[in-house]
Amino acid sequence: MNSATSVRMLSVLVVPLIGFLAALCVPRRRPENSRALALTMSLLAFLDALMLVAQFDRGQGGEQFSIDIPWITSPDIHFATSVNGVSLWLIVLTAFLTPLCVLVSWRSIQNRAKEFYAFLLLLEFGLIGVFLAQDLFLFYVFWEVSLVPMYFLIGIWGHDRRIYAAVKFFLYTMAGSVLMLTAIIYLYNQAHTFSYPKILDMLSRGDLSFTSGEQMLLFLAFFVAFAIKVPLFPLHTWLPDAHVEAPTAGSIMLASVMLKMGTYGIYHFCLPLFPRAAHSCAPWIAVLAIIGIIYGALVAMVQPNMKKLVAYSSVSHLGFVVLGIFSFSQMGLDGAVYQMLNHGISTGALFAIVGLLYERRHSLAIDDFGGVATVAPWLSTAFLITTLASIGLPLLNNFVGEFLVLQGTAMEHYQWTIYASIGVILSACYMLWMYQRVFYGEAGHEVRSHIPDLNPREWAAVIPLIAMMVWMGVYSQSFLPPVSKVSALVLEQSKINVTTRVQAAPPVGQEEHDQGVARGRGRPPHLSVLAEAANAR
Amino acid sequence: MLVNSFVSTPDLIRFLPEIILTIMGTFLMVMDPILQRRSSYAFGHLSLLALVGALGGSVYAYTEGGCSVPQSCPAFGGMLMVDGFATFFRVLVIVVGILTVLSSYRFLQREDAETSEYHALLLFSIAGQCLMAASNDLIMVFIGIEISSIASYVMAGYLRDDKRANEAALKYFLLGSFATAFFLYGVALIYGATGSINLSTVRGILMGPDVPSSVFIGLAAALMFVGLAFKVSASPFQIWAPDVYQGAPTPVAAFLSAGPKAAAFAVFLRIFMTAFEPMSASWQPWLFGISALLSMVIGNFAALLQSNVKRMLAYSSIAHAGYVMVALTARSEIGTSAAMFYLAAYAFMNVGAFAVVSHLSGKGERYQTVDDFAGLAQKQPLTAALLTIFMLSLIGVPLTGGFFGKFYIFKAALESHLVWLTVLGLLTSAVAAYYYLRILVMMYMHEPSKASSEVEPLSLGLGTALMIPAIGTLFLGIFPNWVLDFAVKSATLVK
Amino acid sequence: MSEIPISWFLTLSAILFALGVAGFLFRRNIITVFMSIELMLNAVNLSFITFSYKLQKVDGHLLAFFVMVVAAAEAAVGLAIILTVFKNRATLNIDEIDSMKN
Amino acid sequence: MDVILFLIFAIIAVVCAINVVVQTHPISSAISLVGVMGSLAVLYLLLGAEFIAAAQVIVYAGAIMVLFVFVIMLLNAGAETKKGQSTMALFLGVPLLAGLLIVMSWYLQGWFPANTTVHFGGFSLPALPGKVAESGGSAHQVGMALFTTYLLPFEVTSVLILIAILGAIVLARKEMD
Amino acid sequence: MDLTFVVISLIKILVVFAVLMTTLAYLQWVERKVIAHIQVRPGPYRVGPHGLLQPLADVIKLLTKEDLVPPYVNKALYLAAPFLAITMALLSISVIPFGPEITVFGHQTLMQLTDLNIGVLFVLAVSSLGVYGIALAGWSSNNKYALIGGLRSSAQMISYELPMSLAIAAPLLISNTLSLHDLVMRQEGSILSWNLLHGPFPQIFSFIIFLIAAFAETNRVPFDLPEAENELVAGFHTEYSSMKFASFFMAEYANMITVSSMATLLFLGGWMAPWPEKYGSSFVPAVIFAFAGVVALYHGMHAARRRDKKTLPVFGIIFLLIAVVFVLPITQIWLIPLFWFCAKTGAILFTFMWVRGTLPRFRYDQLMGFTWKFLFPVAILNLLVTGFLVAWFS
Repeated sequence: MNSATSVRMLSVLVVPLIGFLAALCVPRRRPENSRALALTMSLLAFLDALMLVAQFDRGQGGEQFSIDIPWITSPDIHFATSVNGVSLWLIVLTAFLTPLCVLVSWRSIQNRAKEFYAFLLLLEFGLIGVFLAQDLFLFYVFWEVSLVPMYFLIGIWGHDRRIYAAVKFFLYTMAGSVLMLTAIIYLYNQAHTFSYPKILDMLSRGDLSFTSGEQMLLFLAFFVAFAIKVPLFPLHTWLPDAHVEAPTAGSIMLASVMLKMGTYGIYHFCLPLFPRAAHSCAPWIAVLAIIGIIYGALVAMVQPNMKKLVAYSSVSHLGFVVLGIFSFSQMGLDGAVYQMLNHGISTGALFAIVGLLYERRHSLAIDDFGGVATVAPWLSTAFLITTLASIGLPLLNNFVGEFLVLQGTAMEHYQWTIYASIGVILSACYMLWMYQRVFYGEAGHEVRSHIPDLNPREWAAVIPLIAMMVWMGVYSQSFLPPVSKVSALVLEQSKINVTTRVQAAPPVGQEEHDQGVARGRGRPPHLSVLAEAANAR
Repeated sequence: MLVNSFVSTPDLIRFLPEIILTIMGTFLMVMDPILQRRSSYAFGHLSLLALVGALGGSVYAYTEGGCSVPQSCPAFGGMLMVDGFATFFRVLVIVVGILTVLSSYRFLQREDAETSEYHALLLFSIAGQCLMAASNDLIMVFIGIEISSIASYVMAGYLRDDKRANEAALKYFLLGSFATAFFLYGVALIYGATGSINLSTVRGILMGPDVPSSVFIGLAAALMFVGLAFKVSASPFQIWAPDVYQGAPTPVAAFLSAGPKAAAFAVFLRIFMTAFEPMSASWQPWLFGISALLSMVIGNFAALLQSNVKRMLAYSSIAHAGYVMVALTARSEIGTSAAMFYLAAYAFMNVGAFAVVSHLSGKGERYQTVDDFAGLAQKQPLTAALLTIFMLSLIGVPLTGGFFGKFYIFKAALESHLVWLTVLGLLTSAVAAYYYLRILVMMYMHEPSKASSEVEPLSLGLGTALMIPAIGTLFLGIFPNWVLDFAVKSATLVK
Repeated sequence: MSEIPISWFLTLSAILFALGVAGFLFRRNIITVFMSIELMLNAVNLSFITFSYKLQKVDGHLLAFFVMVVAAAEAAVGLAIILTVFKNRATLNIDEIDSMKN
Repeated sequence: MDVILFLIFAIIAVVCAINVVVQTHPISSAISLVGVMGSLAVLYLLLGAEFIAAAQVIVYAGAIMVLFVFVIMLLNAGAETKKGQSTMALFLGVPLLAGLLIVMSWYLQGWFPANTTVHFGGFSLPALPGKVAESGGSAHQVGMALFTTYLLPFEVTSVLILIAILGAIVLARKEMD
Repeated sequence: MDLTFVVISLIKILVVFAVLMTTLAYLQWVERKVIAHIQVRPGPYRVGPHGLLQPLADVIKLLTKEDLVPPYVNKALYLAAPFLAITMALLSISVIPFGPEITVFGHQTLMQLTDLNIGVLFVLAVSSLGVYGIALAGWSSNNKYALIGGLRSSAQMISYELPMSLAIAAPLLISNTLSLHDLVMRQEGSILSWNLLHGPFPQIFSFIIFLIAAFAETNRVPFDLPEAENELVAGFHTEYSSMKFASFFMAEYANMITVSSMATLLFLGGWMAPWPEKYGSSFVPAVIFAFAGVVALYHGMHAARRRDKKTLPVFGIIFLLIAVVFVLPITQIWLIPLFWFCAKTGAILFTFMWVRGTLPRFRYDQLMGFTWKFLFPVAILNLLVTGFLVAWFS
């Protein structure tokens, strides 16, 4: 990659920042200007992201568009960014969702619109930064920067218990991230660099090594920070509050992108840096993930509140992602990443539509609805498609991800798959039940008088999401190849200790497993087959 | 003129900032009746002028005094050491002084208390702190501390008819003097053990063949630690801080929490990193580590319970002293530069935060509770935004000076294998986020209170006093290089 | 028997210092508390002078001299502060001066 | 002789110091403190510190303590009413202080063995030019050091005093204008 | 320790004490006489010739009066205060030299109880402790007049101590010593080498400042605010009677003697004669006493002075005898310096009385303003100029 493209890549990061600063300068009296500005800037950023995709060499999974500018000299900190097959899609996802968020918030945010859009753009900046950063310090900086606007989005424009939710969100994340900071500093003191590629390089060459105790503690420090963000089962309690209380745009960004920061972190940092610790913790984490899947689904089922239901469904879905990652198989990792993207789209869409409902009815309680389908058929249709996608209906996006995860896990631990599958079934239950209660039945007076169908602006927000669901479900090949390259690399990097794990693995699965690893190095031949199979269904 | 071999021109150049400040302070006192009639702002303008002059003076002393080369800058026969370290802290306290003057304009007018004495005392106090920063001899340290303290005692009680201010002055004074006595006893023991009070000489003796009993030195160090820990409000000697910061007039509280504290830490570093360094390996981590831990825990947890913002900031200031203590526990040059950097960042964010409190609190400082901040963002978005920057910096969110300072401190601590201290420190800082967030919550997420409805528009002086720290905080967070390089370069203390 | 071990002086100094600390901690009258501080400073001065004797150097005397000057300055300011406090509250009991605990 | 002098004045000092702490009335404490200062002045003489002894009486007893007495008279403050209300502090503090003191004295005996002793007139420094040999703590010796080595602290101390004056005026002035 | 040293010291102490007590008693008599003559009246005349035994009568009266201790006083301090006052007043005499080093029975000794090389500081130190007596007396009496008197007095004494110390410092710069003995020795020569007139900067201003401050320090008119009878019912000693009252009284006079001697030592060359011995200064006392004796005899013989017929000749003879003693070589050596010392001190003491007889009292704020706004700056200026000139010429 030449440096010109590298620098242009930065525009995807810089445009939201410029947007943020510009939004601060827009006069407060004209909220429509803020909206227009936010929309323009986020669309620009999306265009940039698309350019990125266009220029991304998909035949090559590794880091591309690398930029390395020295930032601070004395602790050697660089402004080092690059894009790989996974972060590429996450960046696109972020850039894709932000304009939709602007659209969704068009009417609902009247109070202090200027700040709202400024924070939204700042959030986009932080999130994209997180996925771009190749310097651990920089990563941490973006990690925290993304926290602040989200805090304000929840706290200012949220619902009744917004303050509680915002503070809880902030403190949970903060508590986790200080641990990560400790680990990062410790890492630096050992490696004398924050550069992630360099550290990996040193690890692989053996210039840098940790005792198993060190590795375990460092792994846990990173992992806890990420797990809080994911959120993994016992650390998830902030999430329902935050999701429920956030404004629609906040919920979308939170569920669709912010949660991915955690899984991305585990995938991108935890595994390659501390493979041994990751392997030895994997069973425990898998157990937590499975508990999360089932627990999230069960709790979702009894929620009277739509947003809360969707929030708990996120806990459940993210469990799949974590499970996939800790399956240590090519397919599992691919599926996990794909599931991240899917979840981003489908949950984003769920929140968006729930937000539209709220805008109309000013309530989130399922009991306040009923018969919406009769008054707003298009809205209902859009919601149905999203629901089905979320359930994991074939031809829609979630199916591919879940299938890959379950398949990948099954290759390693059959039992895990069984338990996880329960979650899939349960998700169908609670989603469809909710759909039924909200959209079917007798439409009450309130519903009749207050719920019009989609207007053009809302169409503009919903259509792209549905299109993406279908596209990702039907032709996953447009997305998966770069992902699987990166996954293979991650597997490779965390391989060193596979041999140690092999001894512990049950003898039956050993052969298969070895094959999986062997295939993982190259372009796995079976993968396209699988994907096609999935599409065909 | 008398020609004295003990004073030379370079000596005087290296002493320039103090000279400028003292002369202007005296001038202000003398000019009181003349200026009072002309303009009520004249004192402020003059002291700003003096401070800017002193700022130039310190830089001049550094560059032209031949001090940029380490270890070549003693003045007055080794009484002072005008190296980069001293210059760093001199500039720091002078900048704090400038901010204090700027935020005092409106305050003094509001309280109807514009006198030249306020400014004269401020200038003298800063002169004392400059002296502390440059002292390389315990007697100069002592006199510097006293100059700074005595002026501060009076400033804390400047509003004589205010009950809280009286009380603040009294407590500050009693505990400050108590601390000084401990410090002096330590000095006496050092003098007895080594026969010298010059830090470089003491270091030489401690490294030499005739090393005095380490218990003796440790005892002396502990006594001096007690004295200085009082001055920086580190636990377990922090009890005075909340009452004093709460009761003192807000601009003064801002000054007290930044200036004397920074200077006292400068002294701390000088004494413990220069003089005691050869012998401190066995006890320093314990002494400082426990104090750091206690400060962080007590400061942060007590701050959680406060409803008065000034009191809350006071407890937070205790906690921040704890963070700097962590850097001191590291006993390394990195630790020294981390402490320097952190103090710079801390000065900005804390003075800024206090300035906002001063702005909001209104005549007679009625509005000081967290609830009074409600809805400030709607009434004055700019003020709220600036306070947000300070709060985020105090929390330690990246891209602010507070974060980078904290990062650098804990990096130094980890390098010295203080893992437990680092983890606990960072966890307490996560706890701290809660009470800082309360203010943000109030400002942004509640309807305007009486206080924020009544708040007057930002005056030019206060606006500047808010903008400078805000820019400084962001600058230190985004481009820490320059300050950090200077700190690292000058952290090589006299050895 | 006409010579006194130097440690006697130092012990005396320590005793006086400790008494000063005790006075500071246990007394409630502000003025007495302040006087306890003066007692501590006196104890320190005794140490300075004794060490000066031991080292046969005059520096300790200078230190003691500066301590005295500083003590005088402190006394002036401290008593002025005590006066303002008394004017506003009409009490000198340190326990009754606590308007800020909440 | 020296020992007797020392013992007499040391005992006076300690008794007066205890009196400072235990007397309930501030003025009694003040007078006791003057007693401590006076006996310390004698001990300074014993240690050869003539100048400091005189300064001790002039500055401490003659100026500082007079100021104290003056303020006590001005405020006409009565005896302490609530005394040692914190019994916990007393029970904890006194033994702690005493313990520290004992440890410290024990160490002091160890660090300064009995052969380092004080006798009257034992503090002599080399005679200054143009002077006959005199006690090391004479005004001359102290003055010479004050205006050479300690010139800077001396000058800076003047600023300190200026601040003290200014501060006292700020706090005690009749009204703010 | 040398036994003879102890014996000599004890003797000296006894002598000085006896002389001092007598002087104190008679100073009172002298003052009454002087004031009386200023006011053109005879003064005490009944007890003894010319009222000469009046002090004795006073002593007897004070001793036999009832010693009242009012019920509400703070007893310990009430009793301690006069004791403190008199002790401090007498203590400073111990370093005042009345004459040069002399040889008595083969033993060299100073005409001084002890020569400290910080003598000046000692006097200052002790006199600064004198405040306690007055302050405590005022406070412990538990009487508002006494309290105000005590407060005024302490404030006044602290305030005037500053210009006084500064005024003392200036001649010390010229003499370059703190020992009172050396101080005088450096003013040897003639009147022109006294500090009053000598040096790069003659210390006339210092002398005047010192005198003014001395008036205030001793609570004398025109600075006798603390004991202003018509305002404060005698101020700090309102509640005192009998010997305790006498103690304060004596302390005041002892202080007068001390400050007068200090003025003599510092500015007027101590026991030095105003001109060198070779010009006959050593015969001045003899001549004066002889003249006085002759005058007394002449008047005693005069018919008009019938009442003094018995006393004046006796005095004349005594004076003549003293004149003889002054020319005897054995006694001359130590009596001449003593004479000059007493003469100078006496002159200053006379000034005290003279002022008391002529000047009215200040108002309190005037008194404080005077020292802080005028005396103190002038004293500083004087010290600065002196210091500068001394440094310039050395």
